[in-house]
Amino acid sequence: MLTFIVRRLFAVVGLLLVVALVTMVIFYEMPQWGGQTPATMAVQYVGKQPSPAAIQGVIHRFGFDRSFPVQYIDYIRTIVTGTTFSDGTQDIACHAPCLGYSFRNYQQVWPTILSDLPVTLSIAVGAGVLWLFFGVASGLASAVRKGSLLDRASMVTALLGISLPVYFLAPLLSLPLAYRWSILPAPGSYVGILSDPGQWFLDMILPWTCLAFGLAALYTRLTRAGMLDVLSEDFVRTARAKGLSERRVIFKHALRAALTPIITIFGMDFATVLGGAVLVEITFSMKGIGFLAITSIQNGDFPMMMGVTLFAAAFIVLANLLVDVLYAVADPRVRL
Amino acid sequence: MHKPRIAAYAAAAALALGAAACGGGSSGNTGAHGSAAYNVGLSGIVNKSPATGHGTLRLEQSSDLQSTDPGNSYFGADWDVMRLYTRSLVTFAESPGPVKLVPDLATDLGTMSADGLTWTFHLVKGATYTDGSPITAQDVAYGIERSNWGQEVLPNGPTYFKQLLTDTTNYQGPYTDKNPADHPSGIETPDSDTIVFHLVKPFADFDDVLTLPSTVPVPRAKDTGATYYEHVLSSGAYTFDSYAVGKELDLSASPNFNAASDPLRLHVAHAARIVDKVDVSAQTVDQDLLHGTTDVDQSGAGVQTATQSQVLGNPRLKAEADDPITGLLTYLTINTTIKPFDNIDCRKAVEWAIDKSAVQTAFGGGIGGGDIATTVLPPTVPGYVQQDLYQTPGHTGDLAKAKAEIATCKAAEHITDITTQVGYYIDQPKDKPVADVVQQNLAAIGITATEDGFKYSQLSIKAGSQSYVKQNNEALFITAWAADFPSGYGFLDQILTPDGIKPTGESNYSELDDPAVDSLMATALKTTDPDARNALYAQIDQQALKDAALVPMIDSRALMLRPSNVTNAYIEQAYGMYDYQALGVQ
Amino acid sequence: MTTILEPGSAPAAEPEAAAPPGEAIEGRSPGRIALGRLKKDKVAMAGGVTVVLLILIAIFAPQLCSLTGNDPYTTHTKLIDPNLQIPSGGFGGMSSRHILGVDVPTGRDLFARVVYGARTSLGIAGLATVIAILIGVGLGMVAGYFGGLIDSVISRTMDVMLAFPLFLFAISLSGVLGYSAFGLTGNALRIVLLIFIIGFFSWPYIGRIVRGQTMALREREFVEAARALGATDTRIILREILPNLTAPILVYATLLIPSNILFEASLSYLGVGIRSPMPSWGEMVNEAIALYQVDPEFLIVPGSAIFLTVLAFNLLGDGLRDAFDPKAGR
Amino acid sequence: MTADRRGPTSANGSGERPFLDVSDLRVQFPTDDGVVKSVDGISFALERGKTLGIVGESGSGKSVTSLSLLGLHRRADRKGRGGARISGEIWLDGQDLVTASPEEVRRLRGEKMAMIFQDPLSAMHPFYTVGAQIIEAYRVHNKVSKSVARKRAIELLELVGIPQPNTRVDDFPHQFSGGMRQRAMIAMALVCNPRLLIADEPTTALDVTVQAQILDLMRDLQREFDSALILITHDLGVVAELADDIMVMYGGKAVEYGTAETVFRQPEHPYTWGLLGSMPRIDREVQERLSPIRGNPPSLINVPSGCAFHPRCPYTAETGGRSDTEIPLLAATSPGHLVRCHLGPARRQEIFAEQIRETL
Repeated sequence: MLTFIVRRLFAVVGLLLVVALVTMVIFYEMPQWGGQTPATMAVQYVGKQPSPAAIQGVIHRFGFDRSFPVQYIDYIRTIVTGTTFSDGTQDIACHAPCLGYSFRNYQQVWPTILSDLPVTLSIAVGAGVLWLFFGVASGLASAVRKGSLLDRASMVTALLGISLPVYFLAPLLSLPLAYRWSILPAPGSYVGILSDPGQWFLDMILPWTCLAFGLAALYTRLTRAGMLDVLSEDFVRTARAKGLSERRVIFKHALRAALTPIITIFGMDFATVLGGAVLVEITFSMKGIGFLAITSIQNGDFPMMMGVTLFAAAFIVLANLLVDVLYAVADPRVRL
Repeated sequence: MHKPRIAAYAAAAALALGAAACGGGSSGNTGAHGSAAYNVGLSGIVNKSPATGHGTLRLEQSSDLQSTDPGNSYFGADWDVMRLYTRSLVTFAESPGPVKLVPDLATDLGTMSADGLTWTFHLVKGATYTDGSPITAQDVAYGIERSNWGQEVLPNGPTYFKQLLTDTTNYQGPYTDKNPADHPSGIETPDSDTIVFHLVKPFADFDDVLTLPSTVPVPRAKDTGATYYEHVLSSGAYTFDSYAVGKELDLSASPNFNAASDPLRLHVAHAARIVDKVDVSAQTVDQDLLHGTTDVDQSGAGVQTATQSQVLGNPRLKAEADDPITGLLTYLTINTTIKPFDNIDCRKAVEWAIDKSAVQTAFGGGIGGGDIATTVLPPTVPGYVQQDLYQTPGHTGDLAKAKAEIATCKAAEHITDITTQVGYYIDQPKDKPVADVVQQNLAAIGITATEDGFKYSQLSIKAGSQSYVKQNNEALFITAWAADFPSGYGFLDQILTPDGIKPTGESNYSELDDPAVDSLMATALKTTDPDARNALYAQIDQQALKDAALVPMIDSRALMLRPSNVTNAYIEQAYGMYDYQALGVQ
Repeated sequence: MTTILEPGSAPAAEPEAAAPPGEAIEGRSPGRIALGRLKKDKVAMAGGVTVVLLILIAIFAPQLCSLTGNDPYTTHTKLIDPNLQIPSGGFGGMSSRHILGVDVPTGRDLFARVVYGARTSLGIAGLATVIAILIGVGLGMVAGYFGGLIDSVISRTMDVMLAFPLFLFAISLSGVLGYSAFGLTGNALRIVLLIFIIGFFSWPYIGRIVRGQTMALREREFVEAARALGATDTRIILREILPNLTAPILVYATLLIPSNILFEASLSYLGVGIRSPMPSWGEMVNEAIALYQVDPEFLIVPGSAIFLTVLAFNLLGDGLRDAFDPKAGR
Repeated sequence: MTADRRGPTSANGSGERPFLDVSDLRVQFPTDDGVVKSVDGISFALERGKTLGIVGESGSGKSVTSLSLLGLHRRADRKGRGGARISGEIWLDGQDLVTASPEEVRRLRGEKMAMIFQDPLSAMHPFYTVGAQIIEAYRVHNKVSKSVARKRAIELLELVGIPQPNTRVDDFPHQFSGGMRQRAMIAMALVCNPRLLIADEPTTALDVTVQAQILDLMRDLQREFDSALILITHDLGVVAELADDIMVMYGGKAVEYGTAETVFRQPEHPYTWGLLGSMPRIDREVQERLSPIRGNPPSLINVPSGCAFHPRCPYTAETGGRSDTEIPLLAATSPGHLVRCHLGPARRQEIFAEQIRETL
């Protein structure tokens, strides 16, 4: 187990190095393939009347004047060891994990991401609970009562769920609930859980629902398919042959086996949401990681966007590792 | 200068407000307790109250400040907020209606030498920072130096002083040249109360320039460069308590403000505290205004379209709203050097082809968008004269005349097809529909124009780059302009004269270099009589339109709310939004 | 690394009797059996008919629009109330001339825009799916057939790609290249970019499935036989294995299209995809989202277009999957 | 149909109902492609201590029969959809299982009747230890503490011959070898002393030496517990070892039913001959050729008309066409020996004696 984790941690680091490489290629090399030059890229970061010296300064600051491998190694080294940036007047210490410094809004990338994380965390945790619970519950009920009215209703709902994009569902729900009847706060309202837990909960209901609906639909389908598979397994028949009650057969034997792959997928999806629930955050104007990603892209804030992407990737690969370990714990056949 | 959010100045704007279709507010209610009604805040003070140090004034906005550093922001809304915690040499009188310059840190509006090249100012006695230390002329000089010559650290603010003042030593700015003894030759501080400016050419509007936050004093010892925005040393009536990027700015009434140094009572802390929440979503700002959980939208951008319908449909809400002209002109530039638009007939065809009425609707209509513009100068800028060189009924354009002009042009140029590109900012949501309308209008006269939307941050490599527009045949550009400081020169010079033609970072997107315009401008700068000067600005305006170098389209308006608990609310025309320094809460 | 539920691994849901119902006796080809099942599946057929209809709409968009005499670009600002910024007369400006109303603020015909938007959405999603299939099937077959080092390289690549925050990457990619690059400009560039980005990010899913199926087919008798007869690897892959992959490829292509439609719509909604004036459903939602409180019609038209299209493809895809492999899914 | 519902060896003649008495059992599954008639009217009886072997190819309905005895089919709803339609009678120890409520049948399962499944690896839950699964089976029907149940589990594991049962009890199924898993499976089935034990292909997944051990074990245990045992297999060799009676099934119907002795020595149905012919026998010196039955098992949706075996039967010509139109009856040739065939008993015995016996 320990050697597995150690080995996998190496793989995680390797994977993050690849992600960093790809992100750097996207932001530093792609524009040049597309016909831009270091100067035209740099000029977006200087003031209104860029002097050649200023442009040169920015080129140097971003490292456009170095070869790509050198830039890449510098970037990785900076993450590990931290560095000191100069903003012209003074040196800014950027401690490890130093993901860089945004010259757009004069903020360090890492603290900015951390300060936006609570919003995304709020969305992810609440929605995660909702979609896992409702997805598994309705998928389970559907599978157990296959062909029943309940099954058909939940399958139709699930189909609607996977076909309704968040940015269409959100207005459909907000219009009556928030604007017409004022039952819930209008989209865009957000307070931290620490400052006002009650208001936080109310503010989060719509984002949670909108994000969870589509994913719950997916999980309903996954759970139902998984349960149907498991219910036809020999060991379920054995359990019944032993005279166990149906409830015990379903929950202790079938669900236990069907849930394991679901939890794996849940781990991945949850991690993806933690790396930024982009559509929900944009639709509800919530300043989380996904919102940060979009504004960074719109502002051409490359260091910020690279940091966000790397951060999101780290969540996903770590979740992957965690899920594999959990899988080994859940399934005695898996040996690490 | 490019920042299309800067408010403008008006000398005699009241007439314009009355004339505008959706304007109004000519009742001029300045009574002690101005009753709330639609557009009353344009000309009178609503809920006048002398109370000081009372309650918390809550501001909100959907964006963040560009910077809280007085030397590093080009946003009019930021400048309006800065007056809460800073003082500049000159500022605007605290009154509704036409803008009036008044001295703030200076004792008067300055003394100009006979040759017009030297301006001398004295500082008021007893002015201090919030920590009690005295404000000196050296601090004012340093503020100008850091913001104008220290662009490598503070890139965002205006740099007029660098252009206007002599600089024989080629000063490198305080961040590169760390020797405190070095200065640009154009600024002298013979003693701690006196500051002398030496100009490169006569400039009658110079005191207007001193309203810029560049003249806010900054002690050299306290300057931390790029991070100064985190703890600005307050010189105004409110102390700068804290500012968290993307979260909020906190101010509180300063206990150390010396009212004696402010004889005009420009800096009165009506509220005990001011909280400015930033990066709140636009919908939330509107909802909070409607529900009374915030007092003012600090961005001054006006309510969202959805909220606008709600406000206009509800008499109670409408009475708490103002719809001022913001001083921002949205216009279409026609590059006079790109074929076939170097031919004036092709440009005139465009002038006739644009359906300004459709543009107005696309831009948000008369209330949320603005008035149809027929001149370069907005009604709130001195020199404005009502005229319309390309008059058509209902401003819908004249297809027949446009087609005739285009035919003439095609014949002269020996071409059959005209294709071009029209640039616009995609981060200005109202510009995109305007581009769609313009594209359709041009298609109607046989000009194929493809849209080229780009981000404001890319301006200098797109429409702001001469080589880009020529290589990509981008003769047209939809942009907006407002004066940085209140004068016709401030509005016209950069967009109509060679001063604005640069290989990159240009602002004269028409690349208009008309000797007639240039000589009129030179004359105006030497003319000391304001009325004569303004008449010259009006002539420049006309000449540019005769040249068909640009199509003025919309003078922006924004519908703003002032909830009933807000006191002393009125529109400061210099910024085109409420004067935050005057606001208090009941 | 990631666990994807692969189809076809499920044992029979019913006891032995139901296992090969009718398969052996009449000697019908699996494709015909599947078609027969599909025809009985009314819901899937409804989805299929809708899909065909949508494709026809996309192809004949100009003819369809000429019926109402509108095109997606002409502005009708007179139909907009300038102050309220909603279509005059309510109901989103619906009239006999503008049967679905007009957009705000320029008053373009919503019917024409949504019809032309079908071209954009289906075209981009369809071509992206083709790219995903080409890459996924090609690499999946090569990995599954040859195994060994080639397999591990390709499988690792797929694993790595599935561990990427793909949506963020897609946003970055489409956001970083501005107006012109690679000799293309404007929406032409964006279309090509979107097709490649979406296609490139969705191939690993197909690749995994194809790889697994190829590994199974490789061991089958007819492949052994072909090999014994001296067929080249290329020939075996193309003539023996590929035809047997048609069913899963068809099913997953049908299921990939709706997810690609959502992908394109989401990128356009976020402002990094197709841009006005070119009609795209995601872009239309983006324009409408600020106004839905006062003009819900403007949002509902493109939103429903996305919803119905995705739903139709999902229904058809589910039906196809059940028809080809009744044990999976249901 | 006309079958004597008493088994060949259980004709006790006392008029009492046998311990297990199945009469005209039919099991049908409606599917999209038609109704699958898995079991089409079979009858048999079995006393405690006796063993019945049910033999047939896959798809003959033998496993479906056993699962319906245990009530393990999901029953169809009132409209006859969504599960198995079951009719007929299954009397176990005086109680009809077809009409009993699912809950009543559930209580009998594991306690009065238990089943040993074919593939013990898939038939045991991979996530729970062997011990836990046996303990669970015991505690469903016996209100005892966990430690008591654990003792019982260890006891059973020892009984079925698992070495070091008190440590192996905590192993997971995948940690057992195939033979040990089957032993554990048997232990699980026996934990409540069931009086009816159904073994569905109990040795198919095992190699030959282990097969023999398991069969020995089952024989010993059946004696010890005095259970009735139903042995379901396609392998006549297995039945030969254990069974008292044999029922041969084809296409959902019984085609031959008699004592093991009779069915092995005087088989009369051509299908049984085929089965015997395809059975390898170690006791033959010269192994010429195994003669497999030609053709495929019948579809249970579109059962061949007439005799279901006729497409594969070499003797159809002798029936004068009746075999494709008329379903033959299951008729007694001798007391306790039932055969379903259009050929007359004399002709059958003749063919067997002249053509078949020597090939076996």
